[in-house]
Amino acid sequence: MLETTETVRSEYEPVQGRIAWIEQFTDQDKLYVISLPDDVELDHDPGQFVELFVPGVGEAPFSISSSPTKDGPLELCIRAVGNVTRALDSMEGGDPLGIRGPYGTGFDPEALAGDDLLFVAGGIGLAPLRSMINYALDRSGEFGDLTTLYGCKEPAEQLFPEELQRWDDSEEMAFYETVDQCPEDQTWEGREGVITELIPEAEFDPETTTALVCGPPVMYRFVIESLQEQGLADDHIYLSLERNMHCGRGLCGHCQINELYVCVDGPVFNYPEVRDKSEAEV
Amino acid sequence: MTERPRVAFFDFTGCEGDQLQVVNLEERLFDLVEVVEVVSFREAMSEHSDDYEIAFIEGSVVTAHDEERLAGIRENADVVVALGSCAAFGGINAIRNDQDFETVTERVYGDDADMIEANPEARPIESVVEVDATIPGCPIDREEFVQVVTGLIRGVEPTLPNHPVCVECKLEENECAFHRDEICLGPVTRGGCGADCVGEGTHCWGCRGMVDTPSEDAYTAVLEEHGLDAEEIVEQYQLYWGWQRPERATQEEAQ
Amino acid sequence: MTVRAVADSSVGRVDGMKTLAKSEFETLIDGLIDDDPRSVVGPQRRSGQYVFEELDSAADLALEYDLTALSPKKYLLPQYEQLLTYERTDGEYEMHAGTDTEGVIIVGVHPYDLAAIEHLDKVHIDTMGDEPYRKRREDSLLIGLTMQSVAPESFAASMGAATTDSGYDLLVTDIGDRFVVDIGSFEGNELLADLDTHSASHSEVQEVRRIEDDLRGRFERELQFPPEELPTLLAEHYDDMEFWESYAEQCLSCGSCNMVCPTCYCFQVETVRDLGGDSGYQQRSWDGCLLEEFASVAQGENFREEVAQRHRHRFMRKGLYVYERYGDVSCVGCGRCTRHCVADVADPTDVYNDLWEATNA
Amino acid sequence: MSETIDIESEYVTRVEGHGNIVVNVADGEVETCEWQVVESPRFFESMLVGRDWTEAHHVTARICAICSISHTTASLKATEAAMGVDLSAQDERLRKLALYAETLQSHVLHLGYLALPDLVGKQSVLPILDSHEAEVEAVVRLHRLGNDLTEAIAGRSVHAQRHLPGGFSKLPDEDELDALRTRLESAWSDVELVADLLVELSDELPDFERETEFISLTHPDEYAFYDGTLYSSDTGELDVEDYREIVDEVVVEQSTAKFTSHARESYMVGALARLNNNFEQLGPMAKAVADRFGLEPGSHNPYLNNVAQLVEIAHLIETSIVELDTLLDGGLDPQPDYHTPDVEVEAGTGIGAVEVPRGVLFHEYTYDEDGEITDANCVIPTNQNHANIQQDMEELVPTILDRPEDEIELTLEMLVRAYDPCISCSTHYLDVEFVDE
Ligand SMILES: Cc1cc2nc3c(=O)[nH]c(=O)nc-3n(C[C@H](O)[C@H](O)[C@H](O)COP(=O)(O)OP(=O)(O)OC[C@H]3O[C@@H](n4cnc5c(N)ncnc54)[C@H](O)[C@@H]3O)c2cc1C
Ligand code: SF4
Ligand code: SF4
Ligand code: SF4
Repeated sequence: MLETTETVRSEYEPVQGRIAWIEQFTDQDKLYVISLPDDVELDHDPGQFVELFVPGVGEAPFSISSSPTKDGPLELCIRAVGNVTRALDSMEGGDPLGIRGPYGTGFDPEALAGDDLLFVAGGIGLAPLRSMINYALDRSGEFGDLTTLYGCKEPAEQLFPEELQRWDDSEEMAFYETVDQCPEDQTWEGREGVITELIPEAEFDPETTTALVCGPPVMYRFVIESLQEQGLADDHIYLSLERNMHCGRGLCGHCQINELYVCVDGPVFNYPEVRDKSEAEV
Repeated sequence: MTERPRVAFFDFTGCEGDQLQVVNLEERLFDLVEVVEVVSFREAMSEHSDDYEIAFIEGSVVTAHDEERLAGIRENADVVVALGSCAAFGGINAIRNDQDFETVTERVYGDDADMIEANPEARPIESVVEVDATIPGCPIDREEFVQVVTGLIRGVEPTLPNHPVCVECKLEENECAFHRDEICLGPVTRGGCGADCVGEGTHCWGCRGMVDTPSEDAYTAVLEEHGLDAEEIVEQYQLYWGWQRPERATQEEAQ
Repeated sequence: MTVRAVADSSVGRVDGMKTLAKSEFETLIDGLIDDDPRSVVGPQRRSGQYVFEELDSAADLALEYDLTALSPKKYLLPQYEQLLTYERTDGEYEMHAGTDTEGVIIVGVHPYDLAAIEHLDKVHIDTMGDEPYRKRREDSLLIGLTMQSVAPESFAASMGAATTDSGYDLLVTDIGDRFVVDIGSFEGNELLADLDTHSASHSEVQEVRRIEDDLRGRFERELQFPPEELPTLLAEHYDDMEFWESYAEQCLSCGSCNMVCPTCYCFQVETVRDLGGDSGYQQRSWDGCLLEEFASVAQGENFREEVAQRHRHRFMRKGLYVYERYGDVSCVGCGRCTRHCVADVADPTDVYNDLWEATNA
Repeated sequence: MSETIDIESEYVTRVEGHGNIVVNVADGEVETCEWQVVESPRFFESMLVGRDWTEAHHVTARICAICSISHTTASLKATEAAMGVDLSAQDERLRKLALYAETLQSHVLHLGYLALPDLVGKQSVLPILDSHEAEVEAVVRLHRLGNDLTEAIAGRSVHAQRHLPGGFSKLPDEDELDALRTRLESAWSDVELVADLLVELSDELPDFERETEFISLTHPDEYAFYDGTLYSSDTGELDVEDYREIVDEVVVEQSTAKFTSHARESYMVGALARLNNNFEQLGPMAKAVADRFGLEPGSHNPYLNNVAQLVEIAHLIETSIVELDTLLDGGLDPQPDYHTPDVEVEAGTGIGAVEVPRGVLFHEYTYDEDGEITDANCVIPTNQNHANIQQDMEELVPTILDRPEDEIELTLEMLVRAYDPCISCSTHYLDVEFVDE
């Protein structure tokens, strides 16, 4: 939990952070690097999120995209889709904003230790997975083989291009990438097709592999089916889900999937936890 | 949006109650002109300029001339806001939409009816131009207006509340009209007003328009349960929704 | 400083009971109105219904009430509340949690509402920690009241909430010409210190028991089965969409059932800006899972788009989901949702009994 | 002096649409001089047909927001007359107070926000704030006072919520009324401030007189607003029942709003008409204000309508205090919440005639036995003044042809504004265009 050396703050009171710098990936997506006050420590697990407050506009949840293995400012990769996110889009380095968190149950590196990890990221779903991917790369000794599958709609929507290139070049992780399709005005040498098509191609041992999946709602069902076809057991699949959230702390009710609160029990779930809940839409 | 956006107010066919609500901000009107630059506002000033970013438009479209004028405003403005129910969805003006237009003009102008140029239907501005934001209400709520203006300055797209009036009515602990053997449009009317009319001792008249997805069948059943016949039910719907309801039905059919 | 009642033997039920004259009770309340810095609220008649409202005098108390429009939850978790204020000066933001967290003295709370508050305490204090709620709650006093009238919509007896032996600082029972008072907390005991009270006699205690027993038989509605069966029953019918649709067809999606429920605590947060532009606040207000956009996210996906899904969610939440998290069935049987549903499809006994019959027919 | 003048002012009017001033002068001869009302018709009289007796006042409030209480009041009186509904003395007093409060608000708006800038030579009230801060603040305070009093009684100042046929759905809060009474008392200093400024600026009011007929309500016991019989300065008392003959509405070529005439080609209604007809019944403070401007019965300068409004502002404050005292003395008779007055629905016709900010207003409805309207007629003061504006212009224009064009323009605009023909027409956005031929 964000703790300052001061007395305990109300959970709803953010600390003021500052945009250190911004990196633009696409028309809609940017990486926001946010520095926190010196006396504040963000002690997070990969897959956890923060509530980010833009005064005068509102608050919204965002996955922490930086890995806890890396010191320094916090990184959020954010797509401009609504009020808070568009307001962020028009902000600049140095601008103040509020941060509270980290919240939720992320990936548990200890539980995953020793496993081969298969990351399946669709679109902005790469943002939360990146934290765990970099964690695994930084501590590769703790895990088995690493594989990342990444798909986005078209080449122009690719996130973290330089980092993807490094992953692609890396010896420590297998990396596969696809775009749904390449419009005529863009160039793309890689493969075209939906992300599920990468799954049979990737080389992994279903017995020793755990899959970590995040993407748009429509993606889950197909990816899970495909993973099952490859022989992956249900409890070898972890999903990071998105829901509406107004508090991030298990109270406001918006993120509920049956008895589960995505903000405290998730956003990362082991597939069997949500498998039989039709409203989970997985 | 610039730091202090240029703002213009325009009125079409309506009672100008929404602009009056802006004047009725009283002292806060002077705060308003600190945060926006009002370049046209007939109710309070004589300056006028065609250089503005936000246009607030009050009233319905009733004549061909209205349509032209509106198109011109749309061209000048970055953001067009429908101010009040007449602009937002036709409002009271559309009561006559289901009346035979010849009869309508004759009733009002008798033998001289043919001197009148007007469209057979009163329509909201969105039937002519694209609308970026809507502040419904007859009249608008002053606080809602302030939130929309301050929001636009911060780059916030105003979101229309999409819960029915009943929600706020419960929060205010009003006694439900149906418990008092009155009819109330609250269950299918867009909230955001604080269920004010119920609080003042009457019932919801539907002035903020319908919610996005009204449970019309369920609601009609409730009205029948309370003794209304089909004609009376339509009359309830017609008070403010003479344009909106048929339009919704057409859209739904198209889907 | 927590004043929530505990099963403490020192203020145990029988030997802790006192009697006092009705006029003494009025003296107590009027004294609190005059001297206590907190506001004193209680059930009062307002047109065709009862509401909890600030008291001008003990004489305004309508202790004969059956059911108030909203429950006293509104004092602990207000309809609208400033969660966070912000103000910008020279490019820096001052952000502060809301401070309006003063407690309230609530007089005349029926057992089902006490049960509801106990549940809210469990969620907001014991488990999730909601600072504004905790502060108000710990600074509040609850003076309970044994029901004198039973609302026709109520089924509190079925939910085990027609009577209670916990959750109050004091619990008052009218036995005709006097009140018998049960003391539920240290603070409750303190309240009685300056009053003319007597230890309740055995027959007076018996009279309280008789009233309570009698009360449980006065409910017009009931669950046809013990509430402990609810979670299993609901779980079995999760996928029975035909059933949920049959109710949803008549539902207006108006959210009234959520708004009036004493155990609902979902909320939304929105920004309210000052006209000047540099300051404002985050406002939390009650929200309802029956409302169309409750579970929708920014890019248009709505995870409970169908009314039937939302209708199901409400009943599941009351009888199954909350139970799974907190071990409580979160319906206390007050009957408010039944009373306020214009379409007459919110009655939990209808829904739950229908399900029971479907399973056991 | 310009030999050729072509004035075409296009602007939006209220109630029933747009109005233009068209003046065409060739070789020093006035060829056209027209007050044109080319409106977007609203068709309220047709909209009312088929609506229920419980809704007529709700619908007609939307004719005009600035005088929505006025329309509500006339509408309710028409419905009550048609169904033989009596109002309690208390409800009648509350109705009056709401009407006074709205008239106060409307007059302050007109005088302070719209007319004053003309006299100070500014475009709006905003720049006046710099030179006359205290006065502008007084105007805002008075405006708010009118609105707050309306709100206390009607629930809302624009489109009343509590007015119902036969009474009110909810009674005002007595403490609130009491506080408003105090504010009315202390409003005198604000009235004084505005009066001082207006006296100082009174030379700016054009000196133009044209004899005309003044029509208003008159009442034996009070300065008539809420009730009374009709009175003409030409022909004396008239029967409200005969209002249709009196207002004699005609549709004219240049206008889609109807023009009216009575004893002469045109007549005037509004503050000046009321003041001329009922001067003696003004309160002492109001008379004192009138005295400062030398305003007396028989004033035929339409520009003095603004001054008459100030006099009425003073009167409304005085008389509201008296009404409040009567109401609060002994407290309000209680009524249940969500009150629905007893009304026995019956077929019939009724007329509601009320003095509203801009003059006398008539609503007349015919109901069938189900309480549905079968026929409706609304005669709005602004329409009654159209013909008089036309006559004024015809007489005024030839006398000012020697002035610079922008001065002619301003003088004509100020004339229109003096009538306060619903707020939109009287504001400054009268783009008068001069085109050289
Ligand atoms: C755990 C979690 C992690 C997320 N991580 C990322 C991330 O790393 N990068 C990224 O770009 N996006 C992420 N999102 C999605 C992001 O939260 C939404 O895009 C954002 O809330 C949109 O807010 P807005 O104000 O811009 O949109 P608007 O459309 O203006 O507002 C949407 C409305 O829905 C409410 N709302 C609450 N929660 C959500 C939600 N989850 N999605 C949409 N609306 C919501 C808002 O409060 C608001 O009222 C994440 C969501 C969750 C739940
Ligand atoms: S009075 Fe109307 S708005 Fe209020 S709860 Fe009843 S139906 Fe809904
Ligand atoms: S169940 Fe009743 S109260 Fe609840 S949303 Fe449906 S209609 Fe409204
Ligand atoms: S669900 Fe209905 S009966 Fe149960 S506690 Fe809530 S309002 Fe009362």
